[in-house]
Amino acid sequence: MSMLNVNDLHVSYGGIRALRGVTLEVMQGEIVTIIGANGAGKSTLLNAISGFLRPGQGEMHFKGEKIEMKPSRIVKAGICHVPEGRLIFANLTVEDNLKLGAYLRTDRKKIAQDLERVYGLFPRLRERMKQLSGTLSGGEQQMLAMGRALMTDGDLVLLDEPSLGLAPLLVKTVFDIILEFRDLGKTILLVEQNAYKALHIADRAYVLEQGKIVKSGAAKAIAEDPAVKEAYLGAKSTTAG
Amino acid sequence: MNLFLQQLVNGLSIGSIYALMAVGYSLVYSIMNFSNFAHGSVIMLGAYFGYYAMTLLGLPFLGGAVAAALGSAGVAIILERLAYKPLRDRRAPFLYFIITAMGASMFIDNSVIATIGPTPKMYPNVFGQGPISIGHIDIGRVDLAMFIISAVALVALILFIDHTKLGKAIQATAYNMKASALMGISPSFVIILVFGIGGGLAGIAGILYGMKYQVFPQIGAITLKSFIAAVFGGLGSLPGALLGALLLGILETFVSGYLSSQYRDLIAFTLLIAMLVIRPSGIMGKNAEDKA
Amino acid sequence: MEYILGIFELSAINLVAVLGLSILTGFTGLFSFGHAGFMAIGAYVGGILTKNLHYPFWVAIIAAGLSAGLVSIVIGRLTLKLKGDYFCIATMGFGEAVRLIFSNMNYVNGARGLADIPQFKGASLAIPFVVAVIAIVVAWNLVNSRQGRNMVAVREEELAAQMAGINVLGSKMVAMIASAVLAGVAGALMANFIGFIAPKSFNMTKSTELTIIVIFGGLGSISGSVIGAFLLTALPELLRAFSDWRLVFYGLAVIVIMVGRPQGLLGGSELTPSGIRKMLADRKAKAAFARAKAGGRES
Amino acid sequence: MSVPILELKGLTKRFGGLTAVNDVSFRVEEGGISGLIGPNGAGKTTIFNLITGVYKVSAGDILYKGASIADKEPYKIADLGVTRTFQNIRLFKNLTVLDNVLTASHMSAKYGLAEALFRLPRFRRDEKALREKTMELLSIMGLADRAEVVSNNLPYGLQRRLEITRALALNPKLLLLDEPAAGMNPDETNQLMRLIGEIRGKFKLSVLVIEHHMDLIMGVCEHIHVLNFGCTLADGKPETVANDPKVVDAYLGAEETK
Amino acid sequence: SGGAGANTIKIGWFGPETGDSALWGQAEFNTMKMMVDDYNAAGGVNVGGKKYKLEVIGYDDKGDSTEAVNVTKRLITQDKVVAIVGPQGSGEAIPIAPIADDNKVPVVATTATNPKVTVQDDGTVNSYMYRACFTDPYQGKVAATFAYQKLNKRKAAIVMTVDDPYSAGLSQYFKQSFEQLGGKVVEQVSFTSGEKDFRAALTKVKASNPDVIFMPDYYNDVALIARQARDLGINQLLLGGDGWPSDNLIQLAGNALEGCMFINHLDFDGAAAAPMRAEYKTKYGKNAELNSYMAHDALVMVVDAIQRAKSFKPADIKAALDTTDLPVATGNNDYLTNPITGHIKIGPTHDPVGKTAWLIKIVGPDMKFQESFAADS
Ligand SMILES: Nc1ncnc2c1ncn2[C@@H]1O[C@H](COP(=O)(O)OP(=O)(O)OP(=O)(O)O)[C@@H](O)[C@H]1O
Ligand SMILES: Nc1ncnc2c1ncn2[C@@H]1O[C@H](COP(=O)(O)OP(=O)(O)OP(=O)(O)O)[C@@H](O)[C@H]1O
Ligand SMILES: [Mg+2]
Ligand SMILES: [Mg+2]
Repeated sequence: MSMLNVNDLHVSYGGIRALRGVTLEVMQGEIVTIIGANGAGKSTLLNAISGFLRPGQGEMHFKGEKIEMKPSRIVKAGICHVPEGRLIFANLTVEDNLKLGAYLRTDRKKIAQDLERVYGLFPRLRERMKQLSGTLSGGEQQMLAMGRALMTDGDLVLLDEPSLGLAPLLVKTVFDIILEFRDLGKTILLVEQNAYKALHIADRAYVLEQGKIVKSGAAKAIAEDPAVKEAYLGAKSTTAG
Repeated sequence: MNLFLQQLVNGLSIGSIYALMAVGYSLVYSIMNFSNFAHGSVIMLGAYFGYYAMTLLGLPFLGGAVAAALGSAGVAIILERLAYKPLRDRRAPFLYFIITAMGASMFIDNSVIATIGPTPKMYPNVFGQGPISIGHIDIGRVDLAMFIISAVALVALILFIDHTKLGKAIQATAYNMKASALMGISPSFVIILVFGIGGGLAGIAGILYGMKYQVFPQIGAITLKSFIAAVFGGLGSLPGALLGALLLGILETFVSGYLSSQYRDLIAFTLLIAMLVIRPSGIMGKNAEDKA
Repeated sequence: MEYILGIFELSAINLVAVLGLSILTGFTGLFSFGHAGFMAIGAYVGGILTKNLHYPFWVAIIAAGLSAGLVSIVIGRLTLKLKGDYFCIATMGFGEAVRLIFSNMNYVNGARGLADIPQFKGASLAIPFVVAVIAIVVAWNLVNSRQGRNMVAVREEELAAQMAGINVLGSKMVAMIASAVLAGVAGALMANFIGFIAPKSFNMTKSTELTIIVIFGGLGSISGSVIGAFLLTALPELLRAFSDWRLVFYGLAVIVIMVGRPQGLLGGSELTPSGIRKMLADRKAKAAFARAKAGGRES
Repeated sequence: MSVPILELKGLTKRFGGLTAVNDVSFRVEEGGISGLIGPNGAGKTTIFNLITGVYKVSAGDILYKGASIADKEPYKIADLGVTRTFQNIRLFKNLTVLDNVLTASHMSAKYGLAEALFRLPRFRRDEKALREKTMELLSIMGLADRAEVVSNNLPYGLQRRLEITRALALNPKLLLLDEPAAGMNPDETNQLMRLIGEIRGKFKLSVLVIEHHMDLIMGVCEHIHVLNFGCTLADGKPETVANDPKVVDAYLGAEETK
Repeated sequence: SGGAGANTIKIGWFGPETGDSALWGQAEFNTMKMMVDDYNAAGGVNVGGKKYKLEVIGYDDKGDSTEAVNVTKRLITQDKVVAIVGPQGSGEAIPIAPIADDNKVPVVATTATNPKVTVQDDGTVNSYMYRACFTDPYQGKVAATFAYQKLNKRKAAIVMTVDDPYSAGLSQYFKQSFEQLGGKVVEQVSFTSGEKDFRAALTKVKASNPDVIFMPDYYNDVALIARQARDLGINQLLLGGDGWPSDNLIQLAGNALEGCMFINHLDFDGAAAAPMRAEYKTKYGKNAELNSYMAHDALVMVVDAIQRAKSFKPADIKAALDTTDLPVATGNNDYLTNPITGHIKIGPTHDPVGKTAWLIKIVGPDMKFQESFAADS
């Protein structure tokens, strides 16, 4: 079943045309990754899907229904976005942040379970439970953002560079968590600079260049594409770890 | 001793009015991060709504209070939609909000002067004549009513903010608007709600203020004091605003009572500066080290 | 004619104060609600010197600027560490405190005000204009110097400014002093122009008026402040026929400008040949973009 | 042994009950490129904040060219020649590229306030020199053609580059880079590596860099200090550190099979 | 400045049409317009045998001194009025004196009672400034004498607005006179204008237990202070000045002012006021305020001067104003030619000399005339 359909999406910021007709599809249960250079428009795409940016043109459908242009409605529908820059509630404690993740949910028991699961995945967060999250280190904040996304319990998770600024060991953890998200039945649209790792866990991939999709296909095939190798995977096989 | 107690009562009575004003103002501040200098005008309109509801429509006090609360809430929301939302959409810096608020305040106050006129008006007396005497202390009836109503309204608000889901949504939005949208909270809704609540409190403050004193177009000027109270208490903190308001009311009364009222404001403002210098985030405000 | 000249004089005087505030608010990002306080200090110093001590105008004007500047050092030390609204409210407290101090000071007649201050007449009527021109030149030079750039950096991002070796408090202090000196000078000009000063002329409304002019002209633009001072001093006069309604229009105008053109008349740009060129280029770029977008839609 | 450009001695920083940096000592040699690595929350950025005076030191000392800078104000430390970039970019967003750099080079101008107010000769001379110097720096850093662009409108990679350029405008002796490659792809990271090497030579700098991209760390650093929970975990040459089991355990993770 | 067009004489007016005292400013301007209509309906003003129409040009000064300076310049140099009626506040009248003198256009202030309006600190008389009202020293003296001698009050308390020149001046003169007579001011509390809560200060007044409380404030403050005083159980007599009389006073004060007294410029119910009172009420649907009568008298002074001068050159009007001597014709229905507030004779200081002060008592909803004092000075 098709989870997300994006059709001929155009977005611009004042003078800059960040997306120029992007079309893509994400099927239920898939991990789809979008790779592209800095400024290719990846974050713009995710922000448009979650309603933070108003497209100039184009349509999007989620589970067959047209997406309404309000972030809060979109979250309700089941899309959950972990943005670049994390956007945690800096003045709230770690625990309050996680609880707010479940704002729209009413199933208390399940919420408690999920909270335990998050702490299980990130023991660091349990240690820092009562700390104001603004004073967490960069990496800790990323963990919190991921944990909070789990708490919203959406069906489609948009992840914007989740490994940004994470220590190598944690980068691994993050990718493990993404796989775990999938095992929980979630569908994932992943934007990553760490193309090597992203292509490694994804089912399918799109390559975005200057606001346009230039390639798409099975993740394995894309990873083998010589042009992609050259531009995004570096000469040797990337980051340590 | 009697004199002291009488002054304490006088102070609490002023303080409770400051509190109603300061809490509404602080609430909006906590979400929008700017001082809504039009709050005073909303209070003033509340006083007029209440006045006309009670004199023209002949409503009883409660009806007047509801009319004032609803009317002011409506005005506050309209103000938000027409004046602040466009700025918010542009992510304008807080300076612009403050100036717009001042423009709005000028607009509202002078519209009232131009249409209704500058002459003060007196509420009908609904609480009966003469003070209530306890020992040697005289308490005005309006003051008593005001103290009770302020207390009820503020307790209700604090319970609402701390113990309901909507309250949590308000807090979250106050901390980070975009992040709360990611949690499924609609910021526009929360903002409207907050302006509605702030406006409602302003309306109640207006009608009480009007009953205690008079109704006139410059009522809003008094909100300056409630801003100071909010700063004393710590901007954005509701209990802080409450505490700051009561303290300011009592302080002012004692300065007037034991020194001279002509030094009252001077001392209030000097203390304000001293407070900001010693403890910039007020009594209850948080002061975390900036994380680089 | 004298009336028109009077309006121009008032505009020039306002301009001097506005330029000061422009440096502080527009370029350094500090929003003061208490500048009427500095004007009051200047006005009283100027008034006392010319009236009671019979000094010539120019001595009074300089002394007025210096005394406001000295006071601003003390106030700056106390308040410049504060952020955002806290700074606003502290300065507001300062402004009101100054007014109340003068209201309670018998030497200057308290609230009843100081009357019979020697006034500009004949040739000395040129003084406000000369001072205004000097103020424009000095303010212009300041914001286009390294000290001015430091102020802008402080406005933009304090922490990064510190890392760039900028003494943040120092820069704020320079802006504060400059703005206070100009406000003080304007106060003295006002005292001599009107011939009568009372504390209530320097209330919060006056501070607000100055700030509104700065914002109207555009934050971070000296030429905007100049135009703003002249327009907004004249506007109430033009609207005089509407009596009650003119302040309604004024308030509405402020909202409309903030909402419709939040950068003010000339936010961040200057009416100099190069500034105009820049603005036109900007326009062209935007137009080109709009065309491109329209084209993009069709394809 | 010569005096190191930077030496931390028993540096400690506590936030309430939390000890973010605990008795850390290490040195950065004059002209060297050193790396500071460690898991998230290990205290790396906190150390930068301590060196640059943003946070006050709880215990220990920071020596710059042998003299303590622990109690100095941030701008004074910057004037001495220590400057940094930020983990999350902090440019003067509304200013042009040129103005960003021009502002940072203010110490190169010697004119005083009075000279500025009245445009005395030294003002004109210094300003002219300043502009020329800034443009030169921009061309070295490949930003000259964007001099008039408002910095907020630059692509991310160029924003990072501008931040480094702005830091260089201060004529620093010691440059602290906080995750300069964050958000860059391998190709861009490689370019950045080259750039760091180049500027070290051209500007006679010592560099201390925080990074999680091990390619970069291994590629440019001559010396690495590893933190964990605020404490020193390892210190030494890149190869030694990378193979230290404690470091692998706490930070790098076991080598992945490809 | 020139004066009149072919057949009209322009007279300026300014006062507060907005702000706290707008009620009074509007009342003044209304009166001016009404009188000008009446003069014109009667064919105009006779100047040296020729009849000229009158025209009044009025501006709002917001009760602000800077504005006052602006509008004075505008009236004189743009509109070329031959004389100005107003302003009502001393704070506005004092700063415009030099402008009037420089341009040689006479100004007749309505209720500006501060001595400095006409006489400078050093004793110089402002040659173009006049007024239709008595001054604060006189009013203060009357109030003090009345309290001490007629009411036998020995201990007085004063409640005054510190930043209002009128209130501050009147308190000072009351205190002087009262203490000269042998009385004692046992408590003086002051507040700043805009204040609404007087309880703290009043609690202090109550503790000082005075025989009488002097309140030289404006009517809306008076109403508030009185109500709060009664709330605190202060039952003493409250005594005030010409800031009290207003149509709204009793409505705002409820019964808090029952039996209290104030000094006024006229007896509202007197025969002299009757014709104008009636006409004003018919025309504007509300009662004339004190300021209406003051503006009336000021305009009568100006017109009288024009007629006697047989010229509407400002300098000639000024010369004629110096010798103003307008007796009251009690019972005379022709309100356009007679002062309502008593005999007006301009003295060497340009203030009316020997003007009568009238004591009024509040009885129920009415302001009842008690007695009048002809000044001995
Ligand atoms: N708020 C904005 N205003 C103006 N331009 C913007 C804005 N945000 C992004 N852009 C521009 O839009 C283009 C796409 O940006 P986007 O952030 O989507 O890229 P990205 O692929 O996510 O890059 P990165 O890897 O750096 O996160 C870039 O040219 C960027 O400069
Ligand atoms: N102002 C502060 N108040 C309280 N705790 C803080 C503060 N700043 C940092 N910390 C804590 O100190 C620890 C070290 O933080 P720091 O930012 O130095 O980590 P880091 O090594 O830079 O991590 P990352 O690689 O994720 O950026 C963290 O646990 C963080 O929560
Ligand atoms: Mg991105
Ligand atoms: Mg860090």
